[in-house]
Amino acid sequence: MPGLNRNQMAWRAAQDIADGTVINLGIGIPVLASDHLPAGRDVFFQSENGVIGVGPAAAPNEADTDLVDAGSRTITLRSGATIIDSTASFAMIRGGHIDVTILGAFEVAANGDFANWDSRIPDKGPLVGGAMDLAVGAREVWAIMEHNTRQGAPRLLERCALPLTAVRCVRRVFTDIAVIDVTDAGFVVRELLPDVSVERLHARTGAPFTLAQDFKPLVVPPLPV
Amino acid sequence: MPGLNRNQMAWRAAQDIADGTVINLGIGIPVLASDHLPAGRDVFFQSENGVIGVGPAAAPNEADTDLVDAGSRTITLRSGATIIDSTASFAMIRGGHIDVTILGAFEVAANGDFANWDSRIPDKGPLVGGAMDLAVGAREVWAIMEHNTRQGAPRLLERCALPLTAVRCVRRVFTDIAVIDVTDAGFVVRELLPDVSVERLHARTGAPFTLAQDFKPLVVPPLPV
Amino acid sequence: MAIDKRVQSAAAAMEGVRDGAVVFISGFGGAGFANKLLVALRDHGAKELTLVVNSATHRLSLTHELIAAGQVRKVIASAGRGRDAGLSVFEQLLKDGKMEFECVPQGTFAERIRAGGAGIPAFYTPVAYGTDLARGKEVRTINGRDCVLETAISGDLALLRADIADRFGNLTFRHAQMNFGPAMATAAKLAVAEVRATQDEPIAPDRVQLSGVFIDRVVAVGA
Amino acid sequence: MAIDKRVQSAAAAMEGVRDGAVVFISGFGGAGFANKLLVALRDHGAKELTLVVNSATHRLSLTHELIAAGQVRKVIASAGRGRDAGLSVFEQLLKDGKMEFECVPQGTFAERIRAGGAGIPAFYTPVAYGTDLARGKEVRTINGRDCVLETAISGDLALLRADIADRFGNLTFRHAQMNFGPAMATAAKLAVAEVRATQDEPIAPDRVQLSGVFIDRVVAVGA
Repeated sequence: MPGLNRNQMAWRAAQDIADGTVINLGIGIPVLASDHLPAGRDVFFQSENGVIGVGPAAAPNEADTDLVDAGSRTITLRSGATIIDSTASFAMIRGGHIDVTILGAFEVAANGDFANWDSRIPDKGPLVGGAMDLAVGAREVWAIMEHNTRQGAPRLLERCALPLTAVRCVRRVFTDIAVIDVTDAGFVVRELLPDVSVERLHARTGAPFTLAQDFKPLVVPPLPV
Repeated sequence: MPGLNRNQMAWRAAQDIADGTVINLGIGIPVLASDHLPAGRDVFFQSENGVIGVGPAAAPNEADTDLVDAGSRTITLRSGATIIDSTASFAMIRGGHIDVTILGAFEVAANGDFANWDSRIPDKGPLVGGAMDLAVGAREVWAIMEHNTRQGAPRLLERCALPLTAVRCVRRVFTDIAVIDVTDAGFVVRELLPDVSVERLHARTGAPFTLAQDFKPLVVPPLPV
Repeated sequence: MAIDKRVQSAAAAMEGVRDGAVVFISGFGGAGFANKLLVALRDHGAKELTLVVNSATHRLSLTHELIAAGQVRKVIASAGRGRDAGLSVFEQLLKDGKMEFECVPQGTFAERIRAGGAGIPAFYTPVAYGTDLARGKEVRTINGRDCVLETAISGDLALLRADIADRFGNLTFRHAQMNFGPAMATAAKLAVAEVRATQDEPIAPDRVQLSGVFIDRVVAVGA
Repeated sequence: MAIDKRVQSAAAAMEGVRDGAVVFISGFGGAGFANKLLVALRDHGAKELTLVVNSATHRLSLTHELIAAGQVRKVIASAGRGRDAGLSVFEQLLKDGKMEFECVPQGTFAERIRAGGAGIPAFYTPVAYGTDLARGKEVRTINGRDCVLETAISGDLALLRADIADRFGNLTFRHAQMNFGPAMATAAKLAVAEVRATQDEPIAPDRVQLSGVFIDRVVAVGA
């Protein structure tokens, strides 16, 4: 029973991006969301390195290592873009000027606690980057992650086991099988893959959840992996 | 026995401005110092409103209210000038990037305490402007003031009577009769008008002072008032 | 829908401004006063305003019209002194106890506004330590430096003046127009810029001096 | 004497750098790495350095050459993880206890450097509250927001990359070259920029992106 692939998860998250917003996309699956934005939505993608208005990736023959995003991707700029320095960029992030950030995640707790920076790889050096700043500063934090680890353990938990990125910050989670809001009353499942039963979802989720009043099937188009 | 006039005090202060420095001149007498800089000294005048490289005052027919200094004077820009915003300007000031500020003063104490913002005019609104920021932030603070009040009271004191602008910050004082350093050992008179005796200076000064090892007469050219 | 932050008039730019608003007003020394917006705010009539403005009384700013119209409850500024020997309306209100005033060193003023827009709730600064303006404030010695704790200023509305705005709200400034404008825009829920001219085509990326992300409405008012 | 901050070579730009220096290194994601200056600093040979750099290990930066040469005692960064599954030299030194490392959230990293250059000894930020990176730090609730106290970072040397420098040290940057450079220049006693080209004539006032007031030496190194 395969769940959504990476592009499908990114597509689903992209559908919730409102017109006119300023968004920061984390590396990995989140950054793919920019490819799946519904037509007619005019948004600005901000990147931590100071690019306000990231456009599509640069064509290989136009790639310029001076024009990159925070993930070191060579990019283009959209119409109306500008570039600021890192201090100003993080002032923008921490100051609440980013409407939404979509970040990859390891774990999300029912109270919104968020773990996405330290998976405790033995001996490898630490890497926090801008994750904590985004998780604290953006008006809304959305997480994208597989619903379960490769070993089958749940990533949606009563309490995070991995080191936290920030406390009580996640508002919505897009997994490969469900869309889940994090509310004052805990997890609320908004959408679920049609071939996953609610019982199965309970078995795969590490904390209680309720179904949203407008609970509905999670439907995405076929997309390349 | 007249002392130096305003331009002569400004001239004397200007002689001590080292080549290559970044300077902020307060309103009143200090700003006149830019007219009396010795030939061959290449310096940048910074103004609190963000102008880095204030040039001569604008000709009346070229005056532009968008191009002003912190004293609302319409100015020109020198070669190599730029303009930054107020936050960056005061970051520059507070961060120790201004080599010298020359400020008008009401009182200076023997420990360097400085009073230049509140002369207790009844009912008039307070006005602090950038004085406190400059007094704390500049690497050196020089004060220019008449040696005595109109009533003859000393302005160089054991302790300031007027509200302080900053504690222990003044390094040098240019008055209409003397040039005085403020040191860990108190006031040290470096130069004195030839027709003012040391005894007379004691009588006109509100704190003890010593004479510098290289004590010499204060000599300035004739200048228009 | 294509982003377009241009509005048709200064009056339209004041839509939704409420009584009790904390209003940032940019401008310094004659440059960057948003006088068209100030007149619009006066005509809009919002009352009980707190103004955050470098000078309560600069002769080239129309801030005093809001004060004279009785719309202002409090002013936070580095300068509140009128030019004349007599008392300005502001000073008279202050004397009569009908106006609150918070006097802030200009650099601390700018930094507190930046902090408001940058998500820094408070910071320590050596400025004002040992002076009357630090009275009642927490002090602390950090690395041998005596400091005062200062808190961020956030607000509801920012009024600034710039030169050109594109439809994204990106701004360029003429000469010294910037001053407090960029910081104020970041610290306000609603940031409005009056500009000499607006344009449909975007300002070149390396010419933008304030990102439109911080600007909600722009209005062309001419030179 | 006319101000002229141009020096003839990257080696000359390192004159006076001492063992034990705290060295800021700009650059992020491939843009703005001062790799010519990094090589010059390696050849200069100063030891026991503390590096303040966003990433200890970015593949497009030559920071790792200083580390491999044994010149580095400590790194302050937001990233210290090598790309490969195996351990980088930096990670191996860290594992062996031969390298100190301070991991800082990237925005806090930038803000602490700005604070160092802006005369703000410390500030409160909500970032990292409740996480391992706040361990041992003072916490405080300000206006209902849980915060951590962070202190300024100041240093001895800043190495940055820009596009054009004039003789006053004014700089322009290409695209995303700026990143940490401007803040680092303000926080260092000696700020050096390598640039594509220098010019005698001043950069136009409204094109300058970092004032030469913050820059001590510039060296043209080509594209």
